[in-house]
Amino acid sequence: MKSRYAPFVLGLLPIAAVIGIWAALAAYGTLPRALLPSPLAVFTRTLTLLGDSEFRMHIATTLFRLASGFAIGLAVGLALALLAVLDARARALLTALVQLLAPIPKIALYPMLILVMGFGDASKIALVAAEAAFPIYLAAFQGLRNVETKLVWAARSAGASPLHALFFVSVPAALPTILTGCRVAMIISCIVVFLSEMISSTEGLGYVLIDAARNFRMIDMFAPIILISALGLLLSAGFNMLRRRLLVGYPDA
Amino acid sequence: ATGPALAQDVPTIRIGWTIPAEDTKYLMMKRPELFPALGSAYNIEWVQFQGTAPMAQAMIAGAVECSTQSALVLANGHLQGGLESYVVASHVDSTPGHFSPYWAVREDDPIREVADLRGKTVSINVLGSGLMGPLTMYLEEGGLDPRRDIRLVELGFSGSEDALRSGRVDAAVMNQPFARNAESAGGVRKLFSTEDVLTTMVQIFEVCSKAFVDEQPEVAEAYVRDLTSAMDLVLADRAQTIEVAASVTNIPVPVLEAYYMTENDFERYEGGAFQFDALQDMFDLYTRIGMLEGELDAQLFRHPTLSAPLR
Amino acid sequence: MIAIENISKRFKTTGGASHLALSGIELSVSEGEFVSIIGPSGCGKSTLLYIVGGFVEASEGVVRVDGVPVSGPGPDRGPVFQEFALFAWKTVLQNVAYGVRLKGRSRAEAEARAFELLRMVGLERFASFYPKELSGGMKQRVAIARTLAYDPGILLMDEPFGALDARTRSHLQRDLLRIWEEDRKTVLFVTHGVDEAVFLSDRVVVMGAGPGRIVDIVTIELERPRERAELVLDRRYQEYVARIEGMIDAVEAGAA
Amino acid sequence: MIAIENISKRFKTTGGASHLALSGIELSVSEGEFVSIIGPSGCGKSTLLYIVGGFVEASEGVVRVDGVPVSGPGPDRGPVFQEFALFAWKTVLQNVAYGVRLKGRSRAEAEARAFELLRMVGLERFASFYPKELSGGMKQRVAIARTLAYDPGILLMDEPFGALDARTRSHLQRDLLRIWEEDRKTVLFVTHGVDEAVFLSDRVVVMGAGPGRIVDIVTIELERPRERAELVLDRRYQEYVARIEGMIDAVEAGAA
Amino acid sequence: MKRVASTLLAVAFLILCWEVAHRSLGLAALPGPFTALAQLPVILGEPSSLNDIFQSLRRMAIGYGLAAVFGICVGLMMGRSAVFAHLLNPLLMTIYPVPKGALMPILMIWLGVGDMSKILVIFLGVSLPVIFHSMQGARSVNEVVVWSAAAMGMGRGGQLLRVVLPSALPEIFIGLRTGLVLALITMVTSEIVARTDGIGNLLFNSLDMALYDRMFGAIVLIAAMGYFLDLGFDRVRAFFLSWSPAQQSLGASGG
Ligand SMILES: Nc1ncnc2c1ncn2[C@@H]1O[C@H](COP(=O)(O)OP(=O)(O)OP(=O)(O)O)[C@@H](O)[C@H]1O
Ligand SMILES: Nc1ncnc2c1ncn2[C@@H]1O[C@H](COP(=O)(O)OP(=O)(O)OP(=O)(O)O)[C@@H](O)[C@H]1O
Ligand SMILES: [Mg+2]
Ligand SMILES: [Mg+2]
Repeated sequence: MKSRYAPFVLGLLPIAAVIGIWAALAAYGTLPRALLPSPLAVFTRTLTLLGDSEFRMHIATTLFRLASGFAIGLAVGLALALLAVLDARARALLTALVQLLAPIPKIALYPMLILVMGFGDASKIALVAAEAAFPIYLAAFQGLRNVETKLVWAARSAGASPLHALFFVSVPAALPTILTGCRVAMIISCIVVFLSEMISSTEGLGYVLIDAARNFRMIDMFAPIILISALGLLLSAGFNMLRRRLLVGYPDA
Repeated sequence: ATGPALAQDVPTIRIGWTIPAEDTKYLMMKRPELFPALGSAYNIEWVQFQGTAPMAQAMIAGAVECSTQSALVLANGHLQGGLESYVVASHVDSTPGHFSPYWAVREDDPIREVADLRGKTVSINVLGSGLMGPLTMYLEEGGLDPRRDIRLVELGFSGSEDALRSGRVDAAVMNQPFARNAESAGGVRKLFSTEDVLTTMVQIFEVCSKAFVDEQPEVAEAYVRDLTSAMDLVLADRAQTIEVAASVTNIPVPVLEAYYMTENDFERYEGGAFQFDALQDMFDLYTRIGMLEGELDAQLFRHPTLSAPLR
Repeated sequence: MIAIENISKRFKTTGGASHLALSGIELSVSEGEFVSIIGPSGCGKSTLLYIVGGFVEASEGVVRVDGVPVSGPGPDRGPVFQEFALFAWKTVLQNVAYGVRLKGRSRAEAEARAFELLRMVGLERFASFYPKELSGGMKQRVAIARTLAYDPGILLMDEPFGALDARTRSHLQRDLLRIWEEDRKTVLFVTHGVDEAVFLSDRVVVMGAGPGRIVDIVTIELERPRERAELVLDRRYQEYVARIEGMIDAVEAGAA
Repeated sequence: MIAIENISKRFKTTGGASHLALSGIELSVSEGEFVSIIGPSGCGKSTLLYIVGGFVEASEGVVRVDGVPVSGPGPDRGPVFQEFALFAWKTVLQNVAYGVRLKGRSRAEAEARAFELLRMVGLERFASFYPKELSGGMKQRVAIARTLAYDPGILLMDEPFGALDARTRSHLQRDLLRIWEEDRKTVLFVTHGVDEAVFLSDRVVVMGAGPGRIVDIVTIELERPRERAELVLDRRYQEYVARIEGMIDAVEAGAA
Repeated sequence: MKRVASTLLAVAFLILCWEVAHRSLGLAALPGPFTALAQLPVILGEPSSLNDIFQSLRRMAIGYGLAAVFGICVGLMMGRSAVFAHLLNPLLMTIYPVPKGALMPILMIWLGVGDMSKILVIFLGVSLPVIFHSMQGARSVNEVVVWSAAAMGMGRGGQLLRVVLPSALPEIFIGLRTGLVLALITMVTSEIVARTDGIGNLLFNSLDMALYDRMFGAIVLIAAMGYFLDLGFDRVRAFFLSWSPAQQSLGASGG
């Protein structure tokens, strides 16, 4: 029984260490108090804020944007990768398009997105989707192309159409890689949703953060940061569970 | 502009700046040869920021010694962030007879007065920025609650015109140089100006941290002297000022020509003299409408000697 | 009917060299015929099977199945690969049921058929195992069962009994023969066992290396059904084995 | 000397079941002895070899090499795996030279040694090929050469000649025997060929399945050096083969 | 040849979409493609812009290089050791989602407003995919291949470097490619808050000044940089992965 919790404890160690260093810096460091409140103060403040319904609304808004943006990015990234693997002409075009579009910082286009899609959720979701789609596309495309060819041959011989072989052989075979791409995209989505809310928003955790920063309420700045970190942990745990579920039987699971 | 042998002994100060409208600094950046002390008595490492709030944070963090500031950020930086600093020179202000930021609506829009703004979307450069003060005053005088009766969205000055014309917002805040572009293109009209609420507003000014001023008074003094003479040079030679501003901001010269240093531009004071009274008025306004917690004395930011003009 | 017409295959290697793996292969296999291919390691047996399977394109020549040129894989030709190529994410049962389901059978039907074949290869107890949990020989048996399950008209088998012990091997040889005698599939069977080849085949193709080519084709005129125990005592069988072994020796001696 | 003391191995399967692959294995192999292991597919031969190699931990029991318990892999025990396990990113030559270089030899020395072994397995012409460009049998030969090249004191060979044609196989058997006779390595040799086992070994271990266990150990008292052509005519050899085949049949019949 | 053709087609397609969007939206914030392209010679003609580009590339190269080395090492170790993965995974997952812009005030104290903080941001952006893809690559290495090396007497470190690394290379390159894209993006965004020099400075200053032609010119420039970096990257990848079975015979598998 003890060993079941060992990984969990192990994972908390470095985090505890970071918090310890933080506490020490806040207590004895030379940093201005205004810049680095103690962890205790931050955690109590975060708890207080969590009790506030308006703050919880901010959290809900951010989560909604994150989830829908990521979902769209996932769908688009996967669909395009499948298309690129299926069709040689689409592949040539998509490869070139991705090469051209991927390195563009979408954040620079954000002001234009606002004008086209408004100040509300749509423009932020679009931004998250745009940034999430690329890592997923790249991972899925490369993963699908690296699939052991004899597996596909075996399926095609059994009468699988190219499409069927793609979905039921190549995709499962590439699943570990695709999931890794999703994991990267997930974290990028977290960053981008905050960034978009920091640039222009009237609600969401990113707004809470930037509002606190502008008004020099450092402690309120830390609360959203703590929440993003917690969200990262939560997503990671969920992701690992999903991975274990999906990758039953895989040699590397 | 300095020999490498000399550079070692010369102290370097880090100065935060933004665009636009800090002509004194642009001149010091682009024409250091006009300032004998610069490079011999001290050196400057220029660090550009986006907005005054990050610069205040950088000053609190000790990452820069001096920076451009605005009234509300300065006050909050002091009250919330514990920033101890002095205002040493003015950059630009809004005064009667000069440009003041204003809110514009579309020409054909039926919005005529405050009450018409109910339920409309209004833009502001930064939620909780200094312009929030005059806007709040204006709305409250018309019986509107800025939190409930309008939808306030954050949109940088540069995006105002587009957002207004495309109908994304119903009233947009205008500032130079974007105001002048919008005016010349037509189709928009002024709804109300900050001038209607506050006749004089200090817009941006130079601030140095107390720690720096106390530790290196000679350097600080040399810097303020140079700011003073820079402002004199700016006011003396419009063509040069425009040329320098254009090269820093990349705004085309004709655009600047059209308004720079005219009555449609902000006021620049002789020698960069700073109006502490106007700052006090603004503090009081912010306190009254709750944007500042408690009274704040503008004299706190006044150094007994170190204040432009220093000649 | 399979008609292999003047097939050559040239590989470009990573080193930049070009390697002639097969040259001028001519072979025709009639419907329901069991043909074994035997030859030294690296002479191109697998490559030839891949070309017939439609997985690899020939550099020259064409393969026709019932007159139609092969342009890709199809459910008429079922391969058993030397490397097994099992679906790692499926259990043994799901692997074997896969091809059957593709033919539109219900899940229950497919699994019943899969169980039947797993029983045949002696793995019914391992139905719920994943491939990574199997031994080499067990993987090979799953691969065989998977292909037999969906009942292709032509079988392309690449050393299917290579990793098996003698008893399991002769079991499966017997079962393969039984299946073949029942519905007379066309079989192309690569092996290293001369006795196996003679025991199973109508004809044995002897290949040589450098470049891969057909050296000789021996027609095995032994009655069917064949019974191993009887056959090993049969003079003709012994002669066939000796003759083919002699040929291979000659081929390899020539190559070395 | 290898002492395998009361080894058991239990696997947890993905399905959640637990599978006893080996149970109570006791075997000791003296220095310079050639021991073959033979048994039905899936009886745990590979697993046993992995445990001796130190790649897999036993669930119970201990393996000692010269009295020291095995706690991991080491260059004293050289494995040849059933799956070849070549380094895909290295050419054939680099694969074979790798272990030699690890022993601190210069590049030139290592390559000379590698060429020597490639000549032995008949692949000197393919030195610059990458593994993906080899046939199954060729990969297997590279794997054998790679292990022999770095000259481990103990060889752990898992069906090393499984994918080879008869001639190459007997070539390599001869070469292996020659190497063994020269410096008397200790060899644990898994095979499915009873004749191969008898031809090569001092003792043949017969394993049974369900769970994997040792059924019997046959000591082969044939003089060395052995010559294949002579041996096949030797009555004692034929008797050994028949006896072991009978044992395996009995084992498998019992299991079925 | 085919590659050039499809690139040209893609460029034409993009320009078309752009032009259509420009005409139908009628926003000043979205100038037409040719107006933007006309800015390219202007931008490239300014010595200060060239310096910007150079500084950005320099920081990116440093950040990317450090992240590649760090990410591969950490990822491989996490992939091969469960203890390591359990130890580091939660920490990484708490650090990575935090927008670095929010931490700037604190980072400024430790690292200043110059190169260091920007390189750090690039480093964090790039190391993220590299770590996770390396971890995945190390996980899926065929155990028996590692055993072969271990049996030759190779130590743990050697196995990681000489066996796990090359085996995981195809997957690592997926991470490095995503990392390259993120490097460009973070390089630009790292220059939002504190701007000294760099192409992000060029971009965001144009944005702040509503100089949209120039801004889109800068975007085209960044895209072009990305394109050519990616092209070079592909060469490198092909060189390192020539041995990989997955790199061949794609025709048949593509179906
Ligand atoms: N990772 C694993 N998880 C569960 N069971 C396993 C695992 N690895 C091996 N087994 C089981 O252990 C048994 C022995 O496997 P092993 O590979 O040792 O057999 P073998 O004697 O080498 O067979 P073959 O001659 O077919 O290679 C098999 O029944 C197999 O299913
Ligand atoms: N992708 C490739 N690139 C270069 N050469 C290749 C490639 N695939 C196979 N070859 C070469 O083609 C020849 C034939 O290979 P093939 O696998 O068909 O042999 P085989 O007869 O099946 O041998 P085995 O009995 O050992 O399996 C070999 O010499 C091999 O080196
Ligand atoms: Mg083959
Ligand atoms: Mg085995």
